[in-house]
Amino acid sequence: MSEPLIFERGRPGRSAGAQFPRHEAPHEIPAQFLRSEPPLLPEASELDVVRHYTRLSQMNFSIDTHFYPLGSCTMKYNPRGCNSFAMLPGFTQRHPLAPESSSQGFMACLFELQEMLKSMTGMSAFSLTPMAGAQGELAGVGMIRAYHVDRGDVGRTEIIVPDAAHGTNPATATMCGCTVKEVATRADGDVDLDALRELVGPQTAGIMLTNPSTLGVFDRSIKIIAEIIHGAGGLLYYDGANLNAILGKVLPAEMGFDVMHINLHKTFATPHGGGGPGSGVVGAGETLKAFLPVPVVDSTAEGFRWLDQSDLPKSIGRLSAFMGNAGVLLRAYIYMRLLGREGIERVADYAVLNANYVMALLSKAGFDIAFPDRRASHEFLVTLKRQAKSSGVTAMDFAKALLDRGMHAPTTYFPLLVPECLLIEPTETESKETMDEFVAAMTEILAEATTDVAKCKAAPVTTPVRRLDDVRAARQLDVRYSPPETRGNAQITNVAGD
Amino acid sequence: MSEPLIFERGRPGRSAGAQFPRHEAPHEIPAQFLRSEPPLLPEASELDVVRHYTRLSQMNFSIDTHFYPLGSCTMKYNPRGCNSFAMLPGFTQRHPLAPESSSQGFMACLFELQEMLKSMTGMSAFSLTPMAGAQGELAGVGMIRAYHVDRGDVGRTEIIVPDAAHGTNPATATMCGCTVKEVATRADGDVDLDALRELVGPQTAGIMLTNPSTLGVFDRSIKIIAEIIHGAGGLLYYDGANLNAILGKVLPAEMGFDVMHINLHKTFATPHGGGGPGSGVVGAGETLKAFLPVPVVDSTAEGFRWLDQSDLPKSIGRLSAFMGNAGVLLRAYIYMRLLGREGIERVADYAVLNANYVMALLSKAGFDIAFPDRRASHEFLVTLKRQAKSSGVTAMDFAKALLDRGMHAPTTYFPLLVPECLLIEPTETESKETMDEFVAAMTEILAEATTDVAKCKAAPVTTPVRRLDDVRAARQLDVRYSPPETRGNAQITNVAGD
Amino acid sequence: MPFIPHTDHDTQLMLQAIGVDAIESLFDEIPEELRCGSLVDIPAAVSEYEVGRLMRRQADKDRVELNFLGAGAYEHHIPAAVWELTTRGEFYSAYTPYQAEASQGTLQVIYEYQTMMASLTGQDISNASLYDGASALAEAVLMAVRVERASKSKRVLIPQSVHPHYAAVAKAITASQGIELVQVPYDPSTGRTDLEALRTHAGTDITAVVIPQPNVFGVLEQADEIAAWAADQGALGIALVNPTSLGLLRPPGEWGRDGVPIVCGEGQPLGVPLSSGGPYFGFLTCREALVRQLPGRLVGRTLDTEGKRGFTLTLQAREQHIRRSRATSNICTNQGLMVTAATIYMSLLGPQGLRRVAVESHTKTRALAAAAAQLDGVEPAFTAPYFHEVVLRLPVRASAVIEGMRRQGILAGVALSSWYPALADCLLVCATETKTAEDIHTYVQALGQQIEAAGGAR
Amino acid sequence: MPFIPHTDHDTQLMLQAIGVDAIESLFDEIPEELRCGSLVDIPAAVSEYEVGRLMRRQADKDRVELNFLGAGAYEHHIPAAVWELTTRGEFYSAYTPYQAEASQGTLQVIYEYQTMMASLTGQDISNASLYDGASALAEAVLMAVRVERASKSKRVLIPQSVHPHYAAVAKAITASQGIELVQVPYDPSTGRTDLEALRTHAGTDITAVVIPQPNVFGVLEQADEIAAWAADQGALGIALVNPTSLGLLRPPGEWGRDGVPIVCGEGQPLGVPLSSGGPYFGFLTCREALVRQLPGRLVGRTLDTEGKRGFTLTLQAREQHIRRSRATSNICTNQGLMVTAATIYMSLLGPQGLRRVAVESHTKTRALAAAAAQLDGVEPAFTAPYFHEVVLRLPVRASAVIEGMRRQGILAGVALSSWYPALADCLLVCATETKTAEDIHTYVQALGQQIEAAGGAR
Ligand SMILES: Cc1ncc(COP(=O)(O)O)c(C=O)c1O
Ligand SMILES: Cc1ncc(COP(=O)(O)O)c(C=O)c1O
Repeated sequence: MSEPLIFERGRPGRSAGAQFPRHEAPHEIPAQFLRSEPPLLPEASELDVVRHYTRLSQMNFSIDTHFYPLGSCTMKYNPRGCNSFAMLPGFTQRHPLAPESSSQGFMACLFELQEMLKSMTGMSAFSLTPMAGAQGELAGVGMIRAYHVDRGDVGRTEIIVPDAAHGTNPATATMCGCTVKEVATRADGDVDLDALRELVGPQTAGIMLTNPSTLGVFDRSIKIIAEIIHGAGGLLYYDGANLNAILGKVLPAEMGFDVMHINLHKTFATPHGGGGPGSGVVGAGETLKAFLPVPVVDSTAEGFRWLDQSDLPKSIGRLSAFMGNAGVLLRAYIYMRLLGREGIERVADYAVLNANYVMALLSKAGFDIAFPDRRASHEFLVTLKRQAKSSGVTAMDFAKALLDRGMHAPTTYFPLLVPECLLIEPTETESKETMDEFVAAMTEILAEATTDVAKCKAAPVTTPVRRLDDVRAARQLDVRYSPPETRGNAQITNVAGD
Repeated sequence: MSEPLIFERGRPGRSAGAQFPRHEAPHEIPAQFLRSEPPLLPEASELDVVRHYTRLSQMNFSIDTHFYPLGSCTMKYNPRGCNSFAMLPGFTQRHPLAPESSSQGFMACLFELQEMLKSMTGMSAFSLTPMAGAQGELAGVGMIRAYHVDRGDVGRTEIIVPDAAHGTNPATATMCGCTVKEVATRADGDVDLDALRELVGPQTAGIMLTNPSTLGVFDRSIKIIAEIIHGAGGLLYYDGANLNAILGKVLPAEMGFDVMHINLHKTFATPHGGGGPGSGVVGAGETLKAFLPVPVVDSTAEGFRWLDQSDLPKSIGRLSAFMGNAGVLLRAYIYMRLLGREGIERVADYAVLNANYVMALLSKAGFDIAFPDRRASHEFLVTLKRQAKSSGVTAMDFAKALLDRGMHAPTTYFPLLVPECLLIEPTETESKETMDEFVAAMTEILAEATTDVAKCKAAPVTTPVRRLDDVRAARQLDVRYSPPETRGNAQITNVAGD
Repeated sequence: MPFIPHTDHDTQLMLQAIGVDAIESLFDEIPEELRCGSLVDIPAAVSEYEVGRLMRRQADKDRVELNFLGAGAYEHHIPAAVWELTTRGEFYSAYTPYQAEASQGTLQVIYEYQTMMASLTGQDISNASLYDGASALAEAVLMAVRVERASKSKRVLIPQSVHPHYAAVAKAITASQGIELVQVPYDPSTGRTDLEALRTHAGTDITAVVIPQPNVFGVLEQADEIAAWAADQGALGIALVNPTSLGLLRPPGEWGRDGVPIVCGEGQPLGVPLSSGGPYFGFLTCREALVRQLPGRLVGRTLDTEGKRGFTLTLQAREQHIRRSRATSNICTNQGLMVTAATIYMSLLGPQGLRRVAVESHTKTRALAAAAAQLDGVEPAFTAPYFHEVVLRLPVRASAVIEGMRRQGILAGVALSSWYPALADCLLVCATETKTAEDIHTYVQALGQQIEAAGGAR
Repeated sequence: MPFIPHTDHDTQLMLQAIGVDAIESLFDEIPEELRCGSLVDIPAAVSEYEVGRLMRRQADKDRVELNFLGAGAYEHHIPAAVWELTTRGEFYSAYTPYQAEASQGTLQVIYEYQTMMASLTGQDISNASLYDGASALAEAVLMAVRVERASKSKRVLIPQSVHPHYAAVAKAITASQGIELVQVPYDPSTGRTDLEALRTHAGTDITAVVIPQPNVFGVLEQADEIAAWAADQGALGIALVNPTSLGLLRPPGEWGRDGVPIVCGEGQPLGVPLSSGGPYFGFLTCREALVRQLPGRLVGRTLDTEGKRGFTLTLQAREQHIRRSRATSNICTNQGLMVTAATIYMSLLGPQGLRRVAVESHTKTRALAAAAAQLDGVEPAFTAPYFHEVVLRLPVRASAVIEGMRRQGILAGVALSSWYPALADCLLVCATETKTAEDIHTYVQALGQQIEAAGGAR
């Protein structure tokens, strides 16, 4: 299965004639503003385009076609109803600057979403604008900094991050002009409290944590961590990427967090779309709520209205041109209404049940669990260090071998802390049979790793391409197509990758 | 690639809980009416269902994924816009018995459709109710019979049908209580006029013809045929399945036809949907229009209204519970508006160009064209009699070998008249490149038919299954799943197929 | 050129390859005098944007708030997944699965569908669909006549309580084959088929008896009694059923002593939108012994050359493309895509969901009837139990309230006068699981107002 | 249980396998005192049917007939195929293409997208998207500062004619890194950036200059002059452009003498619905030499072990998951699905279609401006040429007509008072190719009526 580029399908002069104005009136834009050459866009018929992208789509794994136990990503089923209703014409056609008087339907949904988010986190207020987890982090750390500055405490520029943290945490701290201090993890998976105590001081702005952590365990000392940070004058940021494991069990505010984001595209089933969009709504407790980004929705006697910088003067400001990823917010809102209180309380139960079930079976099958004495949260880590050493079959080989068995691979090599690891997250929407099939596949590969190393290394063979040459991709950088006639100079080569 | 049955995926007690009422009130239907055992329906989660049917869909060839040169079927591109707009809530939610006062939007579309159909056929009136070509034929032949009976000419019960006709033609004649008389085809593909003259008489109700015929040629003596039939007191039925070849070139009424159907799912690009639905709208000239099936839409000063049996007392009556395949009619209407006059006039040009192009190339490549001295219509016939004889490679083998090359097979073994035939219809929406690829594939198979017969016979190998055992399917009839525990007696076996 | 990919250059190359100068030459076999001019009466092309706007305007004209119409087409919740999956290009734009290896998706869907329909109706075999419920009834009658060759009369009893449109279609389609459809009246007090009247046909060589359940009034017929009587007469029973109801009601395969051997009906309630009447799909199921007379396509499970399970069309010798004038029917194109939708719908609902929909539709209609009966002069017209439709007798002509209620955004129901002159004051109303208590309240209030406006008591 | 497939039996078997009695035990590592009670403030579950009805009600509240709002979000025709394809499950429910072999569909789409955006903007390299246009501007500023390490000031000139929301976002995101955004005023008569004012910054160590084209008023800036001046100053030019306009207008890669090396903007006009402001997508393209400082994902073409062409994420060492605190940005999840839509949109429109959309949007807005200028006291506020938005000066406060026109079903435009107090009588209006002559007539009529109602002349 392979498919030419859409540029290779087209022909000069061909077009999808029903899709643009049939006539072109003379325009009056002065010549100096005009482009001399048309852009390199495909010249294709509508059928060319439909067939091409339909075929490309079939080259993907996705939740709708495959089990997708990608740790830290919470690839749960994305209900179709959420999409249909979020794409009702009244929503898709609403202009972001439409007056409040013709926005009450949309604003009602957002307001209720804010309220539900408060209930399930214990936070005092939410702003829905951040467009992904990382932007939620940017908002949160920005708020922490603004808070300190607002109090005149300008020297607090250090953000503490566990060594197992997701890359967005340290990257965010840097973007906020902070210095990153890494805190170590103990052998049992919890934060090293002694190390933490040594890191804190008057320079500490705060800490970024996810709990359960990226190691798939719940940090039992969270209350002590909060005391240490708060005691040092810092604040706690909760990276809500792993909320699925504790939804309805623990409120982040109760653990001592002052500000947090939630990845709606994880916990609340909005689609990942091959990379995005997401939503990283940010919530804050009493200390920080004045600093939340704008706009937020308020409910008044006259209806819903937007609160902007003039209403919230301490706000860190605006993070998106309009209202964040509004359509994602609607999908999450619909999902929450479908789940309801009962359903939301059930999420963690079954997400955690599934993870512990797979962990138990894999353990029995002879896999090394990274934290064998701990409960799995909604995910858990397997380490293939032993296999890599004995037979040379790595976590990457396991990942590729799973593709040949019709299952997406777990997250590989993250967190960096655990060598040759697979981070496995089944999510609550997968059935026992599917997990049993996964365990069977893993077991089969484990056997193959001793009997047929070459086969493991050759995988995948059933996918549209075999293993790709990443080094070549970086070294002979080719990031856009050039038509044959121009290829000589336009093709980019030899930008050394790194 | 294979997928279990949905029944094998489910588990007792599992359900897609968001999809039905959450509660069930006590009902008051007496016990004697109630079923004692639940029906065998899947018990599956929503994700199970979505994943299952998404995966099944990927096992199909379709226009959206493959070139589909299936003769007589006119597998042209089905524009997505036609689907989106036909599925606007105002249309999908309209109840068929809604009063005329809340149906003016829908009725306006149907009325305009009737008018456009009249323009492009020369017929005096159209009824849109027939739900496929075959039902259009039923309507038309029924009208012919009703006309004769209405005149008191009750002995006209013979319908003449060419030997190359589509199976629905003779089958329809029988359903209308008529006897079928086959008329022979001459070597040049046109109807044998002498044979025809011998068939007609006072018993002749009429003739059913498609022109261009199913042999892919335009019958040049159509005017003479009309004279012969009309002269004998019969009427002419036009099977519009091949309208694509003459749209905007010849009006069926001008050829002498008294009544006709159009397969909107062919000429007007409504989707075939894996077998249907279609639409076989039926049009009639002055002689027969009073007999058209009801309802039809009329335009009056007060708006559009339905004409029913009371308005059209000679009507053959009602052929569907409501208004035929209304949604198909909307799609065809939208398509016609998109094409417009210019576009409709262009259809035949390019459909015929494509067919003649492929015919010319295949002829050069060494294939035997069934009617080499004739122009192709929108389709043409290749005969592989020579190959079948010399190497044993049949039309069926060619068909399967094409599947392995990522193209759907042409129609095979139809018309029955031409041995080992492939009926090839590219349609106007396919590009030169695609047809060149098809010719290359055919040429490759032709070579393989001499060098590697075994490979030809083994094809297809890239499809989800290899060639299937049709005899077993008929002999050990298995047309429904039985769960393992009941399999013993419920499975049906040994109904001899035929 | 919308939808035509040819560049001028392509066209030139192609003409060269063919060896002609112009496209026009390709039509040179058509006699000159037959050639028509430009289709001037057809409007000029519009873009997708323009046609979209036009269609939106037309569609918006026909929107109503609340629909209480049933009478053969029912508003049920359709899960969003149903049509998002059904309109995937691979289902939507595929042809009939004649090339089995390239059509396993569609074929397996149909096999699953056949399984579900057979079980729902209590039969052995389901075909792959017919056009709609009414034409399915016609085909069932034709099938019964073929099966019951011993009966020379070709007389088929059809209760007056069968949907009049269905009876009309059955007549239009079967009439020219010399089949006589004989009506059996309903009992004006119960709304059921009058068994006394039925029994007057005893011993008169009846070929088949149609048994609607529920009937057009929503009323539950004495299906067991009718089925048993038909069997006694040596007549084939043909059940005409609502598939939603079979989530709750006893399937025709279990009616009477031995069950009814042919079942047909309208598949629309199973996930197909109202859509002005179509495309819907007709279903037809039967006993194993009757399969040779079954019209329409059938999918069977078999093995491929490597012994792997696969699906293919089977027993095609019944069909027009093989048997031609001696086929079981002329049907070719059927309603495949609707079957795909219905299969996905039934998979999502499952036995529990379908039952819930049936029960809730029933209880909502009962609630409506009860509330309406509080209005002066309004009462149920019939006494027998009903499924999810009820006939209300009003103190005014039923047609008098329809337009007023429509202006209030409510489709009130079907005024039965045009079908049953004796029921001129009767309204056929349907509430399904989609109606809330508030909707029912809105309905009854509006009904009261319109009765008053029409001169009836409040 | 909606979306959870576990039967009681499954759960029991699973608990057994784990070796615990109850699900609750799996949470036994969580300190008891942290456990919360039931989430009583969250409403009970509703079915898909119920939520659908609710959402339809909410969505219907916000429908309007005619929308003449632009200001960063534009209503264009979106071919039906775009979203029918984009929402196919395989695109919609896939994750970031880290497993390249299982993600060739998404990867090839992005590669095609990169090609189109690079060509449209006249650059060498496009990333795979950022969140939206405003945050793309912020990232472009950060990128410029990283590239231009020689410039110590971290001062970036940003015209006042940049969309105020964009300026606000750039400020919020870049402020804590010590970057100073210095505003450059616009010429109140032309509506363009005041070149005199710009030149006052000459020789002051400017790191970069933002050049909007068209600017927030729809006006075409003297992009060549600004680009050339920036280059003279050794400052990086950052173009902020509307992608539709680039179907017609000269790409930033050709501005000034050597072109501008960084281009960013909002991708929404390329097939993404208005949707209340998101999800949209930001694009960012640059010259080859700058690729190491480019934030966001990048897809490269390479070969597989058998020498077959394939696609994979590349130069990931720029990104947070590899470089962590030293990454070019913290962005991880981007706007992939919107890029899919945009790629399909651009494929359907092609160079000819995109140009037509640009030209027609321009001429429609001109027609509106001309018709509006027939009203007493209404005139274009600026003299410079514009693309597809125009600022109209009214004889009344602009905000005074908005609500009245809304009640007539028209979104009239943006009253500029809250962004530019000096422009209190100015309305920013946009007509795209979606507006007909009749729509424009309707608009101008309504505007006249509302001006009159607000006390202005007619
Ligand atoms: C633990 C953790 N934190 C943060 C993020 C960043 O979220 P996003 O990708 O939405 O920016 C992720 C996402 O992968 C994550 O897994
Ligand atoms: C020549 C011809 N006539 C009639 C028909 C019957 O049309 P339908 O399948 O719509 O009933 C067909 C369809 O295949 C056909 O090709």
